[in-house]
Parts: sequence; C-alpha cells; structure tokens
Amino acid sequence: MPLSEFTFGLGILDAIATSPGYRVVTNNFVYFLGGAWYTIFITALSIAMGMVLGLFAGLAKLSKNKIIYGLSTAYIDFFRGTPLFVQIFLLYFGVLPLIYDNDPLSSAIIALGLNSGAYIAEILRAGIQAIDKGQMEAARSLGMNERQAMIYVILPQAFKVVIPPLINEFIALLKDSSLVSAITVAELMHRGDLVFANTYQATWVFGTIAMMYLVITKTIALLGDYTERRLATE
Amino acid sequence: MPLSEFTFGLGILDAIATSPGYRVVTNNFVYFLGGAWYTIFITALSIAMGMVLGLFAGLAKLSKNKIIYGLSTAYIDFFRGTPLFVQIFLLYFGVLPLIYDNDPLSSAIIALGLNSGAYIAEILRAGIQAIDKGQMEAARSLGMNERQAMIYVILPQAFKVVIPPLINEFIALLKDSSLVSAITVAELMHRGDLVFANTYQATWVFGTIAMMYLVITKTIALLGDYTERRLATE
Amino acid sequence: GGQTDNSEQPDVATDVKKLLVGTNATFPPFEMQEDSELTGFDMDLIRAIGEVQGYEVEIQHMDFKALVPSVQNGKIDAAIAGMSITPERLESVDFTEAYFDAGLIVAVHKDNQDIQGTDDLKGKKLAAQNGTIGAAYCDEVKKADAATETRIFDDIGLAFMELEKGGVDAVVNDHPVTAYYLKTATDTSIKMVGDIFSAEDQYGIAVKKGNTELLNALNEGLIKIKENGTYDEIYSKWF
Amino acid sequence: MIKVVDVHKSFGKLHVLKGINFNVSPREVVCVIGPSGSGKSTLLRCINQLEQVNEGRIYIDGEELTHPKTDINAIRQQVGMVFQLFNLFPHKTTLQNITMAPIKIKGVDKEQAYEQARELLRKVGLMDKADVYPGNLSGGQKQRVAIARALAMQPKVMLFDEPTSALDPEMVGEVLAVMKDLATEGMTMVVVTHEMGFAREVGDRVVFMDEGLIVEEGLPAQIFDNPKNVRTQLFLSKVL
Amino acid sequence: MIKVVDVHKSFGKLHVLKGINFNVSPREVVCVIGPSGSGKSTLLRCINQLEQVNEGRIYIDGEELTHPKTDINAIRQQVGMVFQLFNLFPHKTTLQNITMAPIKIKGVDKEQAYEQARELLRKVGLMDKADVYPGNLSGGQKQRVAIARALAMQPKVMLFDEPTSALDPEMVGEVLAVMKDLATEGMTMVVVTHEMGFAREVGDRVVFMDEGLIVEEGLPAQIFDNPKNVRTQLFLSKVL
Ligand SMILES: Nc1ncnc2c1ncn2[C@@H]1O[C@H](COP(=O)(O)OP(=O)(O)OP(=O)(O)O)[C@@H](O)[C@H]1O
Ligand SMILES: Nc1ncnc2c1ncn2[C@@H]1O[C@H](COP(=O)(O)OP(=O)(O)OP(=O)(O)O)[C@@H](O)[C@H]1O
Ligand SMILES: [Mg+2]
Ligand SMILES: [Mg+2]
Repeated sequence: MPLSEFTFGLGILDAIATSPGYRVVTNNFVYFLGGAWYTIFITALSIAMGMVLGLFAGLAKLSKNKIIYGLSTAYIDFFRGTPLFVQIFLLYFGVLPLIYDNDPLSSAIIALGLNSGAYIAEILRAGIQAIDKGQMEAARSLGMNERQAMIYVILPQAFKVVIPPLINEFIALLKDSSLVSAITVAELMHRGDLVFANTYQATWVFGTIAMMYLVITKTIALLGDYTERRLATE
Repeated sequence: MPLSEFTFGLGILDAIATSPGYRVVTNNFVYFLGGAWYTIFITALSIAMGMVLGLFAGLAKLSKNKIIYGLSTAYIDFFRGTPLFVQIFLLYFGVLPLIYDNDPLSSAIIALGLNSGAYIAEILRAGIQAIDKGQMEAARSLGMNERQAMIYVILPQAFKVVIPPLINEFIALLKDSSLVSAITVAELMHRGDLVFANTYQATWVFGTIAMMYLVITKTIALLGDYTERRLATE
Repeated sequence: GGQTDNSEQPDVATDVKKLLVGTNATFPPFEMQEDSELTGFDMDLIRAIGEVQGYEVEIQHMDFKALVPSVQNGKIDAAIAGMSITPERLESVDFTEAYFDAGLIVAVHKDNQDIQGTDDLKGKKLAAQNGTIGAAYCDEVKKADAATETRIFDDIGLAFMELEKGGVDAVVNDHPVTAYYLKTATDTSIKMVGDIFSAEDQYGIAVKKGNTELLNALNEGLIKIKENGTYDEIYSKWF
Repeated sequence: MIKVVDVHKSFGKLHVLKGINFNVSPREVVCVIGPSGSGKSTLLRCINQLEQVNEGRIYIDGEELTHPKTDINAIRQQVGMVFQLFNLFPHKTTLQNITMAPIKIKGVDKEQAYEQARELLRKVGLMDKADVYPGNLSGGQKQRVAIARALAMQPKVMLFDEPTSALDPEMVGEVLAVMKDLATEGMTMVVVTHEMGFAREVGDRVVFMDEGLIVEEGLPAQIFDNPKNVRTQLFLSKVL
Repeated sequence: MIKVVDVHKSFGKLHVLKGINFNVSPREVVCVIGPSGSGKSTLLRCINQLEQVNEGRIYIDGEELTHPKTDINAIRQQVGMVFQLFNLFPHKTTLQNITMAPIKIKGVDKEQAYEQARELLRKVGLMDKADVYPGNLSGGQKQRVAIARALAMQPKVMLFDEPTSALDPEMVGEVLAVMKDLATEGMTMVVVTHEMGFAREVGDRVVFMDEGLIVEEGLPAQIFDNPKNVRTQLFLSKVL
C-alpha cells in the first residue's frame, strides 16, 4: 500500500509542522541566525587578539630573561587556570572601567581574547620548540638577526605544525563565547536561553542551536584541513 | 611613623575580617572545598572515560575501514561541534533515561567523558601520526601483530608527545565541568552560584572560587611537567 | 550609565533622565522575551514607574549573576528581576519597598497522591530555582529532615523538566511563575497542590547600596502608580 | 632457504619490481647492490612482507609467505630485519629493546630473556650500554643494538637494508665487524649495501639490480673485477 | 682571511676547544679532519659565531668577531655555512631558499635576486629544480641547494661541516664536484670532512684535530702518506 504509506509520511511532516516547538523555531530562526552571526563576529575578533597575544606570550615563555618569562607564565597560568566567566566579570566590572568607558561587546572580546591568548601561547610555544634547531642556525648563519629568523623561517613552519591544536582551540573558543552572554552580549546560546525560558521547548530550541554550532565548527574544521593541505610542501 | 603604619595595616585587615563578604567566604569555605573535591572527582572520572573513548576513536579515525572511520568522524564532529550544555541536556533528559534510571552525577560524568573523548581522539590521532613509520615497521618485522605494535611501541611514544595538549584539554575539561551545575551537580561552581544567589557577594564568592580553580589547574599543569620530565629518555 | 542627581520634580516629565535597568528575562511572567521585546510584569512596572518619575527607562537583559555587580559598579542604575528581599542580600544592595508578594506553591506530578501540600515534603526529592525563596524553603525542609534531597537549578525551566522526567518529587517555586508554566507548557503532566504559602517572599528593586536618592525616587514612583491605578492594571494584565 | 619466484610489485602506476627470481641457500651471504631507486629495499621489504607483492610467490624454509593463509607474524619471527635508520624504540633502554619481542611475543621468561640479551650485547661489544636509552648511543652503537634486537628472536635469516649508510665512516667498521662474525657463524643473510669492500670480502654471491630487475649475479670477484653487463660496469665505475 | 687565536670553548664542565691557533689565507682551501668529538664542528661554529668562545679571539678579514661591539649579523653575511644536515627551509621552494636572505637582509631587488639565484642553480646543476620544495629533492640535491643558498650572500669565506656525510655514496660525487668548482674559482674554504680523497685532491692544507687541539697540519700528501703524530696515524688507519 504505497499510497497509504505516503500519506502516513505526509502525516508525520504535518504533525511536525504544526507542533508548537516547530513554530517556536521557525518564528525565531532569523533571530537565531543573528545570534550566530554575533557569535562568529565575537569569536573572529577574539581569535585575532588571542593569536597576537599568544604569539608574544609564547615567545616570552621561551625567553631567557627571567622577568619576561615570569610575566608570561603568570599571564598563562591565570587565564588558563581560572574560570572564563570570572575573567569576564573581573574585566567587565573591575579592570576595564578604569581604562575606558567599557561596553559589554568590547569587554567580551577583550576577555575572550585574553583567555584564548593563554591557550594559544602554549600551543605556539610547543610548535616553535618542535622546529629543528638547525633551522634557526641556518637562518642566523645567513646573517639574519633573531627577529628576522623568527619571522621568516621559524614561525611559518611552527604555524603549520600547530594547525590541528589551533583548530581545537578555535572551536573551544567559539563555544566558550557563549559565556559572554552573562554581560548581555546577545550571541547565539544566549538567544537560545531566552527563547527557551519563554516557551519551554527545550528539544526544539537547543536542537536548533546545536545544529547551528555544528555547522560553524565543521566549517572551521574544514578551513583548518584546507589550510593544512595548502601549506603542505611534499 | 612605622607604628601608625602598622596600626593602619591592622585597620585594613580588621576591615576585611569584619566585612560581610569575608564572613560569607569563611562561613562557606569548607562547603566550597567540598565542591572542589566534587569537581576533581568528576573531572578525574571523565578524563578516564575520555581517554579510553579518545583512544578508540582516535585509532578508528586512522582506520582504513570506511564504516569505522565514518562512525568515529561522526562522533568527534558531534561532540566537538555542539555546545557541551546541549550535550549534557540531551543525555540527561533524552538519551540516558532510556537506558537506566539516570542520576545527575553519573549523567554528568558520562556527558563530560563523551565530550572530552572527542577532543582527546584528535590529540591522540595527531600524536600517533607523529611517530615515525619506521617504528611500526620495526615492531612488525620482529613479529608483533598490529595490536601488539600499537600497545608496546607506538602508543607509549605517542603518549609522551601529546602530554602538553592533553594537559590543555584536562584543564579545559576541569573548567567545563562547571556546566554540569545545570543539572544540579554540586560541584565547585554550582556551590559558588548558590552562595552568591543568597548573599550577592560576587567579588568575594567568585574570587574564592577562582583561586580554588587556579590551585587545581596549576597542580594539573605541574603533574604534566613532571610526567614529561619522567618520560624523557635523553 | 545615567544617574539621578537633582532633587525630584514629580509629575514633570520634561527633564528626561535615563534610567538603566537590568533584568534576567528568563523568569516569566515577570520578565521574559517575546519577539525580541522584553515583556512581563516587572517590565511594565518599571516602565510605569519611570514614566511617573520622569525617567527614560532602558532595560538590558543579562545573566542573573551579573545583575548585582552591575548595580554595584554603576553599569546599571537598578535591577528588577523578581528578586526576593532578604537580610543577607541587604548587606550587598539596597531594595525598594516590596512591589509584589509572590508566595510559594508546591508543584508535583499529576499521578502523585503522596504530596498534598507543604506538610508532605519532608524526606522527598525537592527542586527549586537558585536564588528564590523556594530554594531557601527547600533548605529549611532539609534541615528539619535530613533525608530530604534538594536540587537547585539555575533555570526554573530545567527544574520543571526534571519534575516531568520524574527525577524529583516536587518543585517549590513562586506561585505566579509556576502558574504561568502550567498555562504555557504543552502536554504538561504537572499540577499544583496545596495553598500558597510563605508570605515573606516579597520582591524588591535593587539599587546600589547608599543610593538613597534613586531609592526614594523609585519608592515614590511605586506609591504613585499604586495610587493612580496603574499598578492594578498591570497586575490584572499578567495574573 | 629463501626462494623468490617471479615477483612483481607496483606502487600505484610505478612498476618497481618487474619479475624477480632469486634464491638464497642456508648459510649463504648474498649482497644486493644497485643504483638508488632500483628496488633493492622494496625487494627486502617484500621478503619480510612489509610490502605485499602483486604477483609471484616468496618462500622461506619451504613455507609460502605470499599465501593468504600463512601466519605472517609467525614467519616474521624467523626473519630478522635491520633498517638503514636503525628504528630502535626510543622509549626503551638497550636491554628492553632487545628483550621486548622475546618476552611479549614468544613468552620467554624475563630472566632468561635478559640473560640472552646480555649475551648478545657481549657479542656486539656493548655490554656497558645495557641500561642506556637509544638517544644516548652513537650511530654505530645504535645499529649494533638493532642487530642484537633482531638476533634475539633467533631468526633463521637476517635481512640488512644499507645498515651502514647512515653512519659516519669511523663507525661503519664496528657494524661491519659484527656482520662479519654473524656470517662466519653461518647465519643466512641478505645484505643491501654500498660497502663494496664488505661485499667482496664476506659475500658468497653478489646480485646487481637495476630498474626492478636482477641484471647480473655471481661471485663477488667476478662481478667487481669483471662485470659483463654495461649497466653494472657503469654503476661500479661511479661507486668504487 | 681567517685568524683564530688561542681559542678555548667549554660546554659546562666539558672543555671542548683547548687553545686553537689557526690561520686561513685568502683563496686557501683547508680541510679539517679528526675523530668524532674532537671539536671540529665546534671550531667551525665558533668561526661563524653560532657558539661564543670562552677565551681567545677570532678575526675575519681583520675584524675581530669576538669583540663585543662587532655586528655579528653583518659579518655572518660574509661567511657562508653549509651544514651536514643541509637545514634547508622546508616551507620555501629552492628558488625562495636561495633568494630569501639577499632580499630580506640585503634588500636586493627581487628580480635581480631571482636572476642571480638561477645563475647559482645553473652552477650547481639544478636549473630544473627551481620551484621544487626541499622535501622532494634527493640528499645530494638538497646539499647543492644549501651551497647555492650560502653563495647567494656572496660570502668571502665558506665553511662546510661534513657536507657529504649524510649522503648516499652515489650522491657524494655531485656535491664534491660543486665544491671542487668553488675551490677552482678561488673561494676561501674551511671543510670538515671524512672524504680523504677530496682533501687530498682539493685541499691546500689538512688540519688534524684531536681532543680539542690541532695535533698536526700540513700539505695533504704529507699528512696522508707520512703522518708524524701517532694519533694521526691511528686515525688514518681506521678511516682510509
Ligand atoms: N611506499 C612507496 N610508495 C610509492 N613509491 C615507492 C614506495 N616505496 C618505494 N617507492 C618507489 O619505488 C622505487 C624503488 O624504491 P626502493 O626504495 O626499493 O629503491 P632502492 O633500490 O632501495 O633505492 P635506495 O638505494 O635509494 O634505497 C623508487 O622509485 C621509490 O620512489
Ligand atoms: N651544545 C653542546 N652542549 C654540550 N656539549 C656539546 C655541545 N656541542 C658539542 N658538544 C660536545 O663537544 C664535543 C665536541 O663536539 P663537536 O661536535 O665539535 O665534535 P666533532 O669533532 O664535530 O665530532 P663529529 O665528527 O662527531 O661531528 C663533543 O664531546 C660533544 O658532545
Ligand atoms: Mg633502499
Ligand atoms: Mg661535527
């Protein structure tokens, strides 16, 4: 009886389309997309900041200068070792107001950037250490100073080595960015919470949110694979 | 006027000791320590589960068998790609009740174990791939089968290589474990939330919590350094 | 954030000052979000107060945890989020006069015949929302009978889900919130039992400690809207 | 002892072995020489089944390796292999490198395995390096440990793939001396090597490979002093 | 050209160079030989300031390297170094490996640097490998690129640290040929090597080092055929 099966199938689709949860999701889909966009925006800027900080902190941790080493160790220990939400609070309410008239969005990005910088520092440090000492010596023997050797020879190679853990970190950061909802930044997870609180449609709402995260993280992972392949030289 | 400065210093200490926030912390210190213990306990079990899962998923991702590869990719993509909160939620309210009469604590450990397993899989896979192919060939040429070669030759070496990213992941997991407070597991952050909600002493309460996390994560990092040094053979 | 500095000039809305208010919109029907708009009893109330006191009210949603530090640091002028007034909290912030007597109610599974009211809660598994008087009440029950288990959720929605799942025997919560849930949730298997109790569950608006100026202005506004009937209008709109 | 019958091996489109026929008698030492890329390593790896042949058969001691039912791991225990880059296990000491396979695979008693390993270390002149990690050994020492490790499984045949080409000239001697001793004791050996002195002195037979084929074979003196094939002549002129 | 005066160098408690005195005239080719661990590499690395001496002075072209005020980077540009393990930059093509330093440090115009690099590639016989990554070159090809890379900075002196010891015997010839050409063109060179044939044929002088000291030096023929020192005799007997 293929026909009855067909109508049965339609029946299920119908049931879904008229279920309250489905309506909640369709009503809020654009709203969620806006949140996803916010999430991507915050994460991208935080990554940019985290990469710069992580690069300097990672290099500093390799320094023979005790003070520079100590400062970067303290930075890494603190931002890797305390809960992100505490860091967000500390920066938003405590530190940043002393510096400028801080708003939630910029504070969120600064907090996430500082946090990811600590993880990225350790990743980059491991990558730099993985590069054969002979590379630095070859560069120095050509007359490059230490900075030039770092920029032209060591870092490009280190960067390639650390793509997989960097991708891990970017994905973790994307999801950690949901914590900035504490200070009113309306990113994806936050919007999910709000809609859930008003509708109690947990499965539909969080299912949709989860799928959106999945799409974004998979995109990041694929970009990572692509970069890795593009940098392959063999 | 050293004396007056001294008494001034005492005055500050006095002011602290009698401040309501200080009292909240001292009253709840043992309660927080209990939460820290809970957090350590949950994290340790989740790590154990994550290591086992991660090992199998990491190996599966290196398999030439399309089905095994596909399953492990799906597992990693899902648990790395969706918010941990959603996973906790899905397992606690959706999946686990179908299997057993699930309680929050065991559900939390299962959720965190599944989540960290996905990250650990990628870390271990990278570590295994970093081991020279010659090692597998040498082991095989001595008559070991693939399993023996993995266990006795490849994995011990891979493990050593991946200690720093594993430590990163353990620390991240420790802090992510605070998300299980959503299903009322009384770990450290949850207890902080409860005390805060009753007293509104954000700085004192979360400052104390942050210090406790810092102590635990630093301990993990030092254990990692120690293991790394112990496994050094040169 | 905007701040009140001059002495109030009641009923004159020409001198518009900004009043930044924080809330946590996950507590219907007091505060919630509908179609990207913050609505609910508290929202209408604070807007009404603003109107009579000459404020341009701007409301921000944030984490419950962030409300108090925001008030203390001047990120916002006041917080209204169904916050119950307790002596402990008064050490950290100042509250206006109570604007709502919530009262608690017990909710159980439909099939549950054991629990008929507050007297039957001892030794049972109880759930409540963190920071509510319901949570405090659960703790009291536990103190009286150590066999009682309390489960404190950050989100009341999850507490209800736990009750539907059968993970707890009862949810003790502010009556209006539970009533709203029963009205909204589809296919719910939860019912309310017993009478509303615990009259000391009163909501206040929080301001920075020592900001008596704003406190007085808000209290004044509260009295005004009670007198001119606005309060009753809002009340009947939501309950 | 070893019988290679009409073996073909391709990597993708690259046809590397193009029909190799080749026998090794018990106690014989065969040296394989030939230009880079001619397939010498691939041949050894096929004999040890690290690569699967596409065509042809390989027998060791009468058993067909290339038969799908053969237990490869059991046969590999009979065939010791020494790699160009040693491939010692860096996380294990010298003694552990040598005893791992006997203990874990053969189930030899620990004490007995250690006893035997010390014997082997004496043989290769490394008694004092028993508890050292490979990272702290010189190249020549590493290669001698690799030989001891292969010998610990008491193989019937030893395969060597350029065992000295990664060594400094001074260390080459140490390794060749150990191999010479093995040959004297009657071990069956196949040695891919660039050490023409060794091939001439120790080899019972020299096989010259080029482009996936055995081009010429014979007694060392005959091949080195009187190569018949033009390609052999050309190769020897470059290397000697 | 190079003047090394009473140089001492220790690593921690290990006294590696124990008072080296040593001169190289312009256009001279000096070959340094000696057992492993005798300090040959350390000496070269001191000349290139990859290691700092503990005592003594080193001059290149009259400038004292060991003076704290000297701009090491400027001097290193005058001294080309070729390593045993090539140390090519794996993320850059052959052409980029050669042109990186001239462009980034000397500020040579891109087109001109490429032009010069192609010239150098012709010289070392690798015209067709300009756009290949090091990973796809053979050992001999890698070492020739490394030489071209050092030459691109137009150094006055070239230092070679066992440039052929990591190569297969067949590839050694390629590299030695390039070095021979360089010597013929009049490049000042210091070569640490185990290739006694090269030292004999190309070297103007041979220096034998042992345990951190220069034990014997002289014309190649004299050192190889008629070593005076016992240690030199012993060493040559093992290597030749
Ligand atoms: N796993 C592989 N995949 C693809 N091609 C391979 C593989 N192994 C070897 N080859 C190719 O097969 C050919 C023969 O390689 P083989 O290693 O057997 O040569 P060889 O005679 O040992 O040379 P050498 O003296 O340089 O070691 C070469 O062209 C090589 O590139
Ligand atoms: N960075 C270092 N730290 C400590 N010891 C070192 C270092 N570099 C070299 N040495 C030691 O100094 C000694 C001389 O080393 P060097 O590399 O100069 O010898 P070499 O003559 O080049 O030997 P080879 O022929 O093996 O290359 C050796 O004992 C070596 O272990
Ligand atoms: Mg080979
Ligand atoms: Mg050296």
